[in-house]
This record gives sequence, C-alpha cells and structure tokens, in this order.
Amino acid sequence: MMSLLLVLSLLWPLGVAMLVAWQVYRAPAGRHDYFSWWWLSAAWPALLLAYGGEVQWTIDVWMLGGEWELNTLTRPWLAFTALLWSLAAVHARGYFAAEQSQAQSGDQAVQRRLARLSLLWPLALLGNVMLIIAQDIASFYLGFALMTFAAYALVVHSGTDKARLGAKAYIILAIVGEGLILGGFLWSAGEADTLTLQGVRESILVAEHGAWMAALLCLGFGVKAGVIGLHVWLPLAHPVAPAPASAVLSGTMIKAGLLGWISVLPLGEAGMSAPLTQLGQVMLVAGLAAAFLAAFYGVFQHHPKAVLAYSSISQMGMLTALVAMGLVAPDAWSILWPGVVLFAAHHALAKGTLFMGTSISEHMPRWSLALIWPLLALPGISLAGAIGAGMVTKWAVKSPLYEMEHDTLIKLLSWAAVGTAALVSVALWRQWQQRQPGGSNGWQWGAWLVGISAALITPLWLPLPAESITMPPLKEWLGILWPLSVGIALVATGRLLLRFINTAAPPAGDLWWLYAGVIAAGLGPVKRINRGCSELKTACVVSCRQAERSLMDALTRMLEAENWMRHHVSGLMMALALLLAVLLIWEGQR
Amino acid sequence: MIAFFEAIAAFDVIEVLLALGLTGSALVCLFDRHLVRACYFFVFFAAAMTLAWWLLGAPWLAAAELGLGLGLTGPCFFYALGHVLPSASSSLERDTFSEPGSRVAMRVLLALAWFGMVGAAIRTVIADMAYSPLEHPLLLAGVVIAASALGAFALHRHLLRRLLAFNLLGSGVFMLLAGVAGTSAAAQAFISVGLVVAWLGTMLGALLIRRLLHLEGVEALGRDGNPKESAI
Amino acid sequence: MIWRFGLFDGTFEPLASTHWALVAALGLPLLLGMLAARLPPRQAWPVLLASVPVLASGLMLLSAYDQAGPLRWQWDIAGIQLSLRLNGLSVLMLLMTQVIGVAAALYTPGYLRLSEPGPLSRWLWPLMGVVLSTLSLIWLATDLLTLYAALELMGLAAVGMLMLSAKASALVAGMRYLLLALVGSLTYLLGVALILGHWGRLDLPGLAEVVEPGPVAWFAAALIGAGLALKAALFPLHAWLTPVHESAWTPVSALHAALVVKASLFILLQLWSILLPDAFYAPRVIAWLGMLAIVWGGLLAWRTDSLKTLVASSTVAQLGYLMVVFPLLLGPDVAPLSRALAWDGFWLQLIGHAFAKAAMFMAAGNLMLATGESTLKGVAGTSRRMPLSLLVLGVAAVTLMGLPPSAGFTAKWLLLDAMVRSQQWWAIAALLIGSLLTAAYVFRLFRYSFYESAPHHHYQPLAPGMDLIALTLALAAFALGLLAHFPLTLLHGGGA
Amino acid sequence: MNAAWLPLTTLLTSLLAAVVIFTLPENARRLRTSANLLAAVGKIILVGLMAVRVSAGHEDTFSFQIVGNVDFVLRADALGVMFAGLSSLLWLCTTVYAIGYLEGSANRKRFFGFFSLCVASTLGIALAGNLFTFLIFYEMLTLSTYPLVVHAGTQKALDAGRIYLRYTLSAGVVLLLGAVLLYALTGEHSFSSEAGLGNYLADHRGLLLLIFALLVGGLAVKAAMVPLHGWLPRAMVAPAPVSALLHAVAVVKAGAFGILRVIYDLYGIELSVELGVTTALAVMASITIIYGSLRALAQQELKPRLAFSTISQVSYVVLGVSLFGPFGTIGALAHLLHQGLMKVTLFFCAGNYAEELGVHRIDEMDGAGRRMPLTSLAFTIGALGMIGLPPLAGFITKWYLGVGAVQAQMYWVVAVLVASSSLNAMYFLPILHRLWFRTGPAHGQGQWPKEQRLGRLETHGWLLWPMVFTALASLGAGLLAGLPFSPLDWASRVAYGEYLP
Repeated sequence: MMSLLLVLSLLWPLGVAMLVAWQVYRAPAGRHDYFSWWWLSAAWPALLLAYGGEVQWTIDVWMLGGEWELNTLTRPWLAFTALLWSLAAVHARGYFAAEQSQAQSGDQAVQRRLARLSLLWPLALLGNVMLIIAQDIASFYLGFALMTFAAYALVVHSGTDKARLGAKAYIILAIVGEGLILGGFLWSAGEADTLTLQGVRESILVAEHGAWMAALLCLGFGVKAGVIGLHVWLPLAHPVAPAPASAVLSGTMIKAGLLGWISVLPLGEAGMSAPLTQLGQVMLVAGLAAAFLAAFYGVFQHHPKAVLAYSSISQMGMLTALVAMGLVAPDAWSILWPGVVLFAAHHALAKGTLFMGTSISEHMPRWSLALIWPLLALPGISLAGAIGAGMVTKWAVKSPLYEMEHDTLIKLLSWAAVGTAALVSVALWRQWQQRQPGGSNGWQWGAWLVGISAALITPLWLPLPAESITMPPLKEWLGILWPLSVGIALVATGRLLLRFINTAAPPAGDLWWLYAGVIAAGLGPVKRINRGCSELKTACVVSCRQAERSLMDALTRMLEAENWMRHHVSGLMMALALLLAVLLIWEGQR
Repeated sequence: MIAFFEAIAAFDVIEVLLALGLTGSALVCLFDRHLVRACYFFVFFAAAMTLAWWLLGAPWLAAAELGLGLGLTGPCFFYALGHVLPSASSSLERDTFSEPGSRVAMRVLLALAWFGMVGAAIRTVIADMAYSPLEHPLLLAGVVIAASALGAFALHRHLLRRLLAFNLLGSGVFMLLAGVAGTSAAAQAFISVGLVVAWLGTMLGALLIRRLLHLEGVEALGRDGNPKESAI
Repeated sequence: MIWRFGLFDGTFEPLASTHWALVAALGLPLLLGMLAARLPPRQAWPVLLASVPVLASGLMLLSAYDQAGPLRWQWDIAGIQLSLRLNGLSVLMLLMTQVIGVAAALYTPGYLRLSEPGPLSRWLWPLMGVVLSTLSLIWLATDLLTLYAALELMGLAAVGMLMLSAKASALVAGMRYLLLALVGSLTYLLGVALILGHWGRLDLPGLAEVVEPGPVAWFAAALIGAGLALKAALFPLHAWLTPVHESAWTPVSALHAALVVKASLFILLQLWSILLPDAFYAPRVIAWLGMLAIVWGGLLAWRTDSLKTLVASSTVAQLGYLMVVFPLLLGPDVAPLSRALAWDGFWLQLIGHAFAKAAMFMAAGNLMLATGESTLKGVAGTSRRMPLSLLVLGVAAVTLMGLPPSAGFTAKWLLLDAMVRSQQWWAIAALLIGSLLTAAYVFRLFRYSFYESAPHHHYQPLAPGMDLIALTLALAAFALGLLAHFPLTLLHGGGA
Repeated sequence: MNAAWLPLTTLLTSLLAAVVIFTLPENARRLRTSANLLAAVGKIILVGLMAVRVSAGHEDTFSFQIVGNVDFVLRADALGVMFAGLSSLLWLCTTVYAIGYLEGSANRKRFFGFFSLCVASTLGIALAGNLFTFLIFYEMLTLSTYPLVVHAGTQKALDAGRIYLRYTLSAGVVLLLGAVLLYALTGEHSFSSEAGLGNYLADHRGLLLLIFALLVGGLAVKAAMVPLHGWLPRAMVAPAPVSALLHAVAVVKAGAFGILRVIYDLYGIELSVELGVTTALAVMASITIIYGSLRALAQQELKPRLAFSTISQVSYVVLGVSLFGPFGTIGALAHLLHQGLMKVTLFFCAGNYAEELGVHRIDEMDGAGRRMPLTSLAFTIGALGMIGLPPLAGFITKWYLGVGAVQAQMYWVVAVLVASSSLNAMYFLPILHRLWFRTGPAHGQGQWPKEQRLGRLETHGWLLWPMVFTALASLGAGLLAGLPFSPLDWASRVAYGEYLP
C-alpha cells in the first residue's frame, strides 16, 4: 500500500506533465486551463505519502538498482516540500490569472510561456520528490538533475533580458554543480564500489581522500544551497522569477542542496578523520561568512525579492554552519538534526510565504493596509525568531549547542538573526515603497494566508520524531527576541543616517559580475589562440595544395621517361643481358 | 680470340672467304642507307648462307635457306620496297632518318659489349668441345654478324632496316647455333623452325610496312610510338 | 625448386583416355578456330557449344592428375626428344587458359557485332585458336624445342590478333611488338644454343640433372632472361605493352594481358630454376626491377587519361608483384617454409591477376563500347546508367588492389608472410605502396564514374551477356581468394 | 552441439539482400523495400537466436581453411553477438529511415545495395573469429562505404570520399602489415584462444609493441581517434541515414570494436597492461575526448557538431577498454551500444530537420520544438544522454567508466569524464534552448530555409518512427538498465567472461 503511494507520488506529477503536454500539443491553444485541478494536485500524493509513515522499496531493474525509502529524516523533509509546492501551485493559479486570460484571448507568446511553465513545473516537483525519497545514487542524481534543469523554465519564465540573465547564471552554475557532484559521486562510489548514499557516506568516512570527495560534493550541492561564492545565481534569479517560482526555488530547491549534504556527508559518525573535521571547520566559517555578508549586502538592495534572496543566502549560511557542526562535533548531530530539519522547514515555508507576499504587495486585495502589512510581516518576524515557529526553531538549534557548550557559535547565530531581522524589515519597507493596489485574486491570497499560518505553526504539523522539539523555556525568550528589535533598530538608524546621501543600490548578484569579468578576460586570449590556430591551419592547407600541385607536375614530367623507354627497348634488353651476365660471372668468380 | 688464331692457323681459304663475304655483305646490308642496295646485299647474303650450310654438310638446311631465305624472304623485302607489284603508295629509296650522335655512340658501345659477351660465351662452350665439324671463321663471322645486327637493330628507326637487321641477326644466331651445337638433328630442327619463323615475321613485317606507307606515309616508318602517347 | 615444376619421371603411364584428353586440349582450340574462320559465329551459343569439349578435356586432365599424379609423355622424332609433362601446376595453368580463353571467345561475337570491325574480323578466330593451343602447349612442354616453337607461334599469332583493328596506331605499335618479340626470341634462342652446344640435350628433366653452375649456364641464363623479359614486358622492357593495348580489340587485349605475357614469365622462371639453382644477384636484380615496376606502373596508371592505358599499365605493376618474388623462389638459403609460401603466393597472384585483368579489360571495353568514349572523363556519370559494368570493374579492381576477399589479397598475404619470414623489408614496402597506388588509380576512375553532373550522351546498349561474362571472371578471381585452398593443393601436389 | 549454419546464415541474409537489390531494377521500389525489411527482420531474429544460444553457453563456429595456416572463421561469441545485435537492430531502423529519406531520389538501387553490403561487413566484423577474417570484413566495410559517402555525387561529396579513402586505405595497409607480422610471429591465432600472447613476451617484447602499434594505429583511423579523425567530419556530406550508420554503428564502431578485440582477445588484457600500452591508449583516448568536444563547441552547423561529438564519444569505448578492471570493460561495451542508440537518434533528428525544414545550421533551429515536437523531444533525449544525465543510457556508461577509472587508480580519467560532460552540456544545451525556448518561424517570425510538409504528422512517418524507437530505446537502456538482456546486462556478462574465465 505505502509503496504504491510511493510510486504514485512519483508517477502523479509525471502524469500531470504528460497531460499538460498532451493538451498543449492537441487542444486548441485558445481555451484551455493551464492551471487545472490536475495541475494543482501534482504534489498532493507526495504530501499524503509524507504523512503515511515510513516506507522502503527496492527495485532492481531501475537504472543501477533503485532503493527508495522514506525515513525519519526524509519524512518531514518531504512533508514541507510537498506542502510548499502545493501552496505555490495554488498561489500560481491566482498569480497567473491575468496571463491565463491573455492566453485565452489568443496571445501566442503568453501561451508559449504558460505552456512551458505548466509543463515543467510538475517535472521540477517530480525531481524534488525523487531526490528526497531516493537512497541510491542514480535516483538521487536523477532527481537532482531533473529538478535543476526543469526549474530553468521557472526562472526564465517572463523572458525579459533580466530573466534571461538570471536563467543564464542559474543554468551555468547548475552545470558546474552537476559536474562537481558527478565527480564526487564517481570518486567516492568508485572507491567503495557502492551504489547507495549510505555507501557513499561510509566510503567518505573511511577513504583516505575522503575529505576531498566530501569537498567536491559539498561544493556541488553548495551551488544549490547558495554557499558563499557559488550563491550568485540566487539574487539574480529570484527577482525575475514569478513569485510562486521564487517561493519553491528558495523554499524547497535550495533545501535540496542541504539535503544533499546531509545525505552524503558522514554527519555525526564516530571516528571522523582529521581532514573531515577541517572540512567541517571550513564549512562552518563559510556558512557564518555567508550569513553575515549576505545580510550586510542585502540590506542595500532595492528589489524586495533581491533582498529576500540575500536573506535566503544568509539563512542557508546558518544552516551550513549547523551542518558543519555535524562534522566538527559529530556527537552533537544526533540531537541537532531535528533542529536543522525544523529550521529548513520553517525557513522554507516562511520564505515561500514572504515571496508570495511580494506578489500580494504588488496586487493588494481591497483590505486595509493595517491588515495586510502585519500579515506580510508575520512570516518575516517568525523567520527572525521572534514569534511562533521561529522561536521554537531557534531554540531547537540552540539547545543542543548549549549542551555541547558551543557558546561562540550561538552568539554568532544570534547576531546572524539580527541580520535576518534587518533584511526582512528592509524587504517589507521596499514592498511598501513599491506597493500597487488591485488585480488581486482569491487563489493568490488564499494560498498566501494558508502559507502564513503553516509557517507559524510549523512544529505542530512537521512529522518529526517525538520529543525532539520543545518550546523554549521563558528565561530564554529574551535571548531569542532581542535580535529582531536590534535588527529593526539598525535598519531604522541606518535609514536615517543615509537619508541625505543618495546611495545607488549595489548590483544584485555581487560576485557574478566579478566572475563574468574574469571569464571574459580569460576568454579573450583563448579566442585569439583559436583564431591563430585556424589561420595556421588554413595556411597549411594552402601550402599543401601547392606542394601537391607541383608534385603532380613533376610526376607528369617524370612519366615522359616512358616514351624514352619505349624508344630504347632493344637497347635496354641488350643492357639487361649484359648486366645479368656480368653479375652472374662476378658472383661465380667469388 | 684463340678461336681466331686457330682459324688463321688452319687457313681454310674458302671458308675464310665465305666468312668474309658473309660478314661484309651483312655489314653493308645493315649500314647502307640506300635501301634497294641493302636488299640486294641481303639476297647475296642469303645465297652465301646457303653455300655455308652446304659446306657445313647440312644440305637440308641449305635447302631450307634457299627456299625460305632466298626464295621467300628476299621478295618480301622487295615487296616492302614497293618494287614487286607496285601499289599506289610510293616506293622506298633511302632511309632519311638521322639518329642523334649520343644514341649512335651508345648503340656502338652496346654492340661491342654484346660482341664481347657472345664471343666469351661461345669460347666457353667451345673450349671444352671435343670436335667441331666447323672451322672457326664462320663462327667468328656469326658472332660479328649477331652483335652488329643487334646493334643495328637497336640503332635504326626505319622499319625496313630494322626488319633487315632482324633477319641478319637471325642468320647470325643460326650460324652460332650450328657452330656450337654442330649440325645435330636438334640443331637443324631449331634452325629450320627459326627460319620459318623469320620468314613469317618478315612477311608480316613487309605487309605492315606497305600498309603503314599507305595509311600514314613514310614518316610513320620512323615514328616510334604515336604522338598521343607522349601525353602519358 | 625443380621438383615443383614436376621435372622428373612420372610414376604411372597415362591412360588412353588421358591421351585423347591431351590431344583435345592441345588441338581443339586450333581446329575450332579454323572452323570459326570458315563460318564465323554471330551468336554466343555456338561458341558455348564448341567450348564444352575443350573444358571437358581440361577437366579430364585434372581428374587424371588427381588419380595418377604427375604424368609424362615422350616422343622421339628423328633423334629429337619431345616431351610433355602434366603436373598440378600445368593443370592449373591449363584450366586457367581454357576458362579465360572460352570467356574471351564467348565475349567476342557480341563485341564484333556491336563494333563494326571490318573484313579482318574473321581472322580473329583462328589466331585466337593458335594462341590458346600454343599456350596450352607451353604449360605442358618440357623440352626447349617445343617451348621455342610454341613461344614463337604464340608470339606471331598474338601480334596478328593485336593488329586486327588495323588502325595506324595499332599497326605502329604492333610492328614494334613484332620486331621486339622476334628479337627477344632470337636472344632466347642464342641462350638455348649455348645450352644445346654445351650439354647437347633439350629435355628439361635431363638438363636439370646435368646442369652444373658455370659460365655456360650463366651466359645462357643471362641471354634467356633478357629475351624472355622482353617478351614478358618486365619492367624496363615493358614500354611496348601499353600502346599495343591502346588500340586493340577488347577480347584480344584480355587474352594477351591475362595469358600471353604470363607464358614468357612461366618459361623464364622454369629455365632459371634449372640454370640458376642458387644465384643470389640475378633474382635480386629482377626483384629490384620489380619494385620499380610496381611504382612505375602504378604512377603511369594513376596519371593517364585513357581507360585502356590505365588497365594496361596496371598489368606492368602487377607483373612487378611477380618479379619481386624471384629471390624467394630462386635465391639461395631461403627457408623452405617461406619458399613454399612464396611459391603459392606467386601462382595465386598470377592466376588471380589473369582473371581480374581479363575481366577488367572486358568491363572497360563495355564502358567504352557503350559510351563511345575511351577516356576516364568519358565514363563520368556511368555509375547511374551502367552500374553492372562498373560493378565488374570494381570487383576486378578489388583483386588488383589486393583487398579482401580476393585472390589478390590472399596472394599478397602469402607473399607478405613469406617476405616477413625472410626479412625482405624492401619488398614488403613495395607491395604495400603498390596496393596504395593501385587504389589511387582505381578510385580515380570510380571518382569520375560517380559524377552526377555528367553530360548525358546516348548509350549504346550492350549485347546480352557481355557484362555477365566479365562478371563471372571477376567473381572467379574473387572466389579464388576464399577458396584458394584447392588450387594451392594442386600446386603442392607437384610431387613433394 | 555446434550450429555452424547460424553465423553463416546471419551473415548471408544481408549479403543476399545486397545481391537481390542489385539485381532488381531501379524502379522496383516495393520489391526492394520488402527485400530490405525482410532481410533486416530476419537478421534480427537470427541474431536473437544466437544471443539465446550464447547465453546457453554454445559458441557456434563456422570455419574453413583458406591457405596453409590461415582459416576463415565465423564465431558467435558473446562480444561478437553484442555488436551484431547492435548493428542488426540499428540496421532495421536505419533502413526504414533511409527508405523514407531517399523517397523519390536517384540511385536508390545503388544506395541500398551498398548499404546492405556495408551492414553485412559490419556483421562479419562482429562475428569474425580471427584476425584474418576480421581483416577481410574490415576492408570490405571500407569499400562498401565509399559509394555511400559519395552518393550525392557532388564535388564536395567526391572530395570527402577521396579523403575517406586516403585515411582508411592507408590504415588498412598498416593493419595488414601488423596482421602479417603477427601471423608470422605466432601462426594462426584465434580470438577464442585463452592463451593470449603472453608466452611471446619474454623474447619478442619490442615486436609485440610494434605489432600492437600497427594494429591499433590502423584501427584508430576508423575509430576516428585524434589525430586520425580528419575523415569523419568531412564524411558528413553523406545522406543522413548514411552518416547515422557511419557514425553510430558501422565504421567508427568497427574501429573501436577492433581495438576491443585486439586488446581482449588477441593480446589479453593482462599482457596489454604489462606492455604498458593501455595507459598510452587511455591518454590518447582522453585527448580525443576533450579535443573532439572542444571542436564540436566551435561548429556552427548541426551535423559537423554531431560528428565531432561522435569523435569524442567513441573514444569513451577505447578509454574504457584501457582501464584495467571489469567496470571499465563494462562501461566500454555498454557504451558501444548506448552511444550507437543515442547518436543514431541524433542523426535521425538532424536528418529530419534538414528534410522537413531545410535546417542545417544551428542558428536556424529557433523554436523548432513547436513545429516538430517529437523530433525535438528525441533530440533532447539524445543530447541529454550524450551529456550523461540520468536516467538516460549515457549516464550508465559514464558511471561505469568513472568507477572503473577510480578502481584502476586513474583518477585523472574521472576529471576527463567530468570535463567532457560539462563540455557536452555546453554544446548541446544551447541547441535545446534554441529548440524549446527561442521563438522562431514556428511562432510566425521569419521563415524556415526550405520547409516542406512531408507527412500528416510533423514529418514523413518513415522518418519519424525509427527515430522515436531509437530515442525510446536509449531512454529505456538507461532507465531499465537492470533488466536481463539489457545492454548493460549483456556487457557485464561479456566483461565477467573476460575477467573471471
């Protein structure tokens, strides 16, 4: 029964995709509903599965031998992923209502865009679900790649130049990531001759170059997870993507990278080798750096989605740090991981809702601002850890660290929370600046509201192991609450200070421009060399042609000798006879 | 040249004269540009050959030579010249083709070398031959004729003269054959076959010469390979 | 080496039927030729009918050999010993001669009908008969006199055949060929004279016993070698060959290039193996000339514009392959294994080339007949309109190139194997370069034939079967490659 | 028991087909088609039969003596049957495709005749039981491909044919020399002999190396390894089915297969490793892989880009061969089949674009996905497979190659694989982007170069279905690689037979 549901949760999105394709190919483009109920339901079986309980299934004919299972770790993961996907889908129905009507009025370009989106959306979902339930490398890699490449359509949807740029950055980095992941998998799996993620973990743990394999994989997944340095696609892709797309992108897809780490790194294993620990420390530093720098850079952004993207980077930085703890302090992991999962889930929902919120603020329903803005702010505040699930999350990660006396890290995380608060407030303020009334849609805000509530009560519905999550005791509240106020205060003061100096926003996607410049500079010589080679080749060809021609002429002249021979046959015969005679005599005399 | 000295010692007048006559007529016939005279000398040469065979005690060969050489081959030449049953095309008088000196020199050298080789060969054979019914001057003449005929054959371009040269070469070879192998049945068989072949060849050649004269004119006889081939 | 030619007394007496078969094999072609001269056949079927007994005689001889091993005939006429022998080699050659001869004869009526040949055409038949008979005689004869007579007759008849087209160029070339052939045979005769004078006997087996190396043998070998090399168109003396084929009739060229030239080579090898049992340099000289021949012939064929010249020049090159083998066959201290391989390779190459070359001449003749063109450019675009002739050409060419699966390939394989074993790297290089050159000129021809943008001239339809005959020959050459085992066993049966 | 007739009949099916086609008149289209299909299907059945018998442990052998120490041997062993299966399967597809492709064009008789010959020789190569037999069919392949390459009869085509011959015939000569040397050294040496040449190692090391160099050098030309690849891109002028067959199955694979035979069945893998030739081979293959990808990146036309990608992909096989260990071998063998399927799909698609829309250049392909969805889908599958993304066939082989490399301690090979994958992505993804995400004539912007509506569907059915089939096959080969008798399964069977005898 459960395994049937498992298969269904995979086949359903596929079926939906095929259905869409069939409609697009067959039905008259004029009147069909791109976001039908079928489409909305793509993620529901997965959601059902997540609450169905744990399940394991092995299929031998599947690629290199498939092994799918839903365990304590992946169940909550699947739960929040599926939930966010369904919410985003519903939201999308509202969000694209306008385009839908345009399409039905026969606008070809829009039809194309919608068809593309509605076709690839379920596929991306499929990939996401598969990589969560996959326990064998092939399926995991398949899911990851499928999600990555299908999401391209989500990013590039609007088709504007900025969208193209964002999509370009996205796909390039994605390819780099895929390459790194493939290399890492091949290496680690080759060493241990295994086909499962479990085997990879063990092989990394024991292999002599384990740290390097781990590093490869970390970087590969880090592209998705927005590790500092590889994060540049987020701020470029998010602002241009449609709100629901951004919601899933930064809600679930970047979490896929995180899941990748968790499932390939030997977190919390005993007998961690020194290089691995060092790798953990490096990750830790990188994560914290991301957390702070992203916050600092993000507050200066103008586009609210860019700001939110940076906040995602900073949040993922914190998660990176937490995962790194699994390498640095293995024994902490067993109690730390529920916190991490909760963090991920809560961030997914909250961030998703925030992104949906951007679309709300652009098409405000006819409610009083006093109602809308607090609603918009709620997930942000929760993200900063002030209320609801946020507090629980903070506590869930802090308490294990307390027990292990990692006070510095706790402090740093709190300060990072300040950054979060600042980012959220900036985002809200930018939304306020760019708010537009009208054009709202029931599906749109419906999904949004559900999202908000879901985000706020995340711990209640997330199927985590029992007693792994507790409410923070009252004395801790202060330690959890202060970053929010500090953050807001910081933003306010900064705003006051900078009011008179008109600052141009630094470009979104900070390092991207650096990379682009470097690569362009690098390509110059390559192009020159290339041109030189081609010129050289043509020169060679020409000279060879000439040589051949002259050779042929020489040959023809030489062949004139044939006539000479013809005139001297008898003489030659006499000569031959003489030659033979002389040779024979001479040989005979010797 | 021991063979030669022995010949002097033996001093058989008739045979020496015969040998000289044969050689002389052969040389004239080979190197005279005046074709008609050359042909006459060929007839004389054939007659001398007949005599020679007779003297060598090979009457059968003598008869063959008389019939084939004198009776049939000679007329072939005159037919080629266009004297007997003259046809539309003109009759031949002189060979007007001139070979470059280098070619001449080379041919002379080759002929001399050839002469030396054949002479040496014959000597090696004779040296251990117990008894030869033939005195050596004729043998010597044979060597000379063979060598010079081959040289002439290689030298000339006029087809008729090459044909003549071939015939003389044949006779020279037959003489050598008879000289080394005696007039055994085998030798006679060889020679008569050779005579028949020579006659057939000559007849064919003469026909061809007339035909070529008819088709292309005299220069065809000197042309060795048609211009088209020089493209190859 | 001598036993390979079967120059020894046979164990059994030939049966009466074998006698008749012999007579038929030697005489029938001549008779049929005469008959055909009286009433020339217009169709192919009478020729087919007439050729049945000929082939039958050949097969009978084959079976006789199979049962009784090598056979000998001897006659003593007026103190002259004439003798024939029948061993595997000669049977093989005989069969080859008959098959190719029959093919040529079958091809002739159609050819004559399509190309208005003029009055001389009826002479073709008797001459062909003479050539075939004398060839059969040459393969069988084992005394110098018979060899000489047969060689002479064959030469004269061949000249006659080649000149039948009666164009001026044909006459010039033929005249040259005539004179050179006659002179060559006289040189040969001179050598024979030395042998006769020194050892006083003509039968090869006898000679094989008495001959000991010495000046006489050397001079004789030199003279005979030079004379026969001229007749066999070996490299420096080959130049008369191409113009002769240039303007001859197709079946004639086929016969000549396939068989007549080979006869002189056969005699040359046979006599040298008696006279020079272990000379080092003379065979080497031939081999070096052979390498030159391969390259030279290849270049000639590559650069030429005329179809027939291409085919003829390739004959020169292919003869080069045979010349290169001489050191392995005659040279001293060659390992028996590599000598055996070389022996097989030599004859396989010879036979394969004979078939292929005949087929190629016929195919080329068909193309020229149909297009009315004699140049390579003339056949441009034929691939579409007469694919079959082209296919024949291709199959034959595969044999010449020595690409598998063809007699040429197997032969080349054997030769290469022998050469590797006896470390003759130069010869190997020559062989490989030769096959590349062959490919070069063959595909030059095909390249033209594949032109699609070729001018469309009206094509004369061919007589039925003209292509099929050629195809049969080509396929025979092909099959010899894979089924080489049978002929080679015949060769080994030489009495070892 | 030994069913000697089986390999022989399998070989004869297509030979007979060739003969029949040559004898049929040019305009007997129906008969020719039915003969073609009949032969193709029959061959598939026979090959299937062989596969069954091989897996049952029989090795059907047909042989007779040619000359002294040389035999003609056809043997149906696992490796051979694998290649035979590939060629016969793709022959069917390609034949069907070609029938549609050459609809109404000239010289179809010639084309199909030589086409069948070409496949016959490929099959012969597959079943050849010793080097001599292999050589026979190898050269036959060269000859029978030439008319196909120059089929168009244009100046360009003829020049391409000349280049092709220059390369292949010279290679053939080199190969012949090597073979003769080997025979002179060892005498008759069948592929099936377990011994290998190990016992000659002691006193003929140099000679063995020389022979290896000659053999592999000769084969590498057909396998289009750099720097002997020059003929392949030029041969692109041939009609699409030909280039499909040339590049996917017949010619290049014949070369790669030959190298397989030489290393596994002639020298034996241990000896090769001991001679140290495998490392050299691996380096050459890696260079080829990278170089081919780079050149492909620079191409502006579709078919040349595919050609260069072939150059790089075929060397995967060689690379896998040169990795000591079962995984590398499995990767190589599986890639032999997978690459065939994927590449043939890609070429079919290219042909369809050219036929239906007249599209030859890559920048003309904008938005073709809307006009020809199935073709573009197939193209996408093929391209992603080439990149090596799961669940396509390419991923499987890449995986095995990588693992094999790691287990052979050649870590740099993994780097090569990753690099080439990303390069593949770099030259295939833009095409896919153009197909699906750009707007083009299909959206009313501009015109197709030469559009013709060949069929009720997006194009002629004969052109469509083979492509769909191969695309599905290359999807299935990866997705269900675990099935028995899947390429992977068969490859592992061969490989384990090789390593654990």
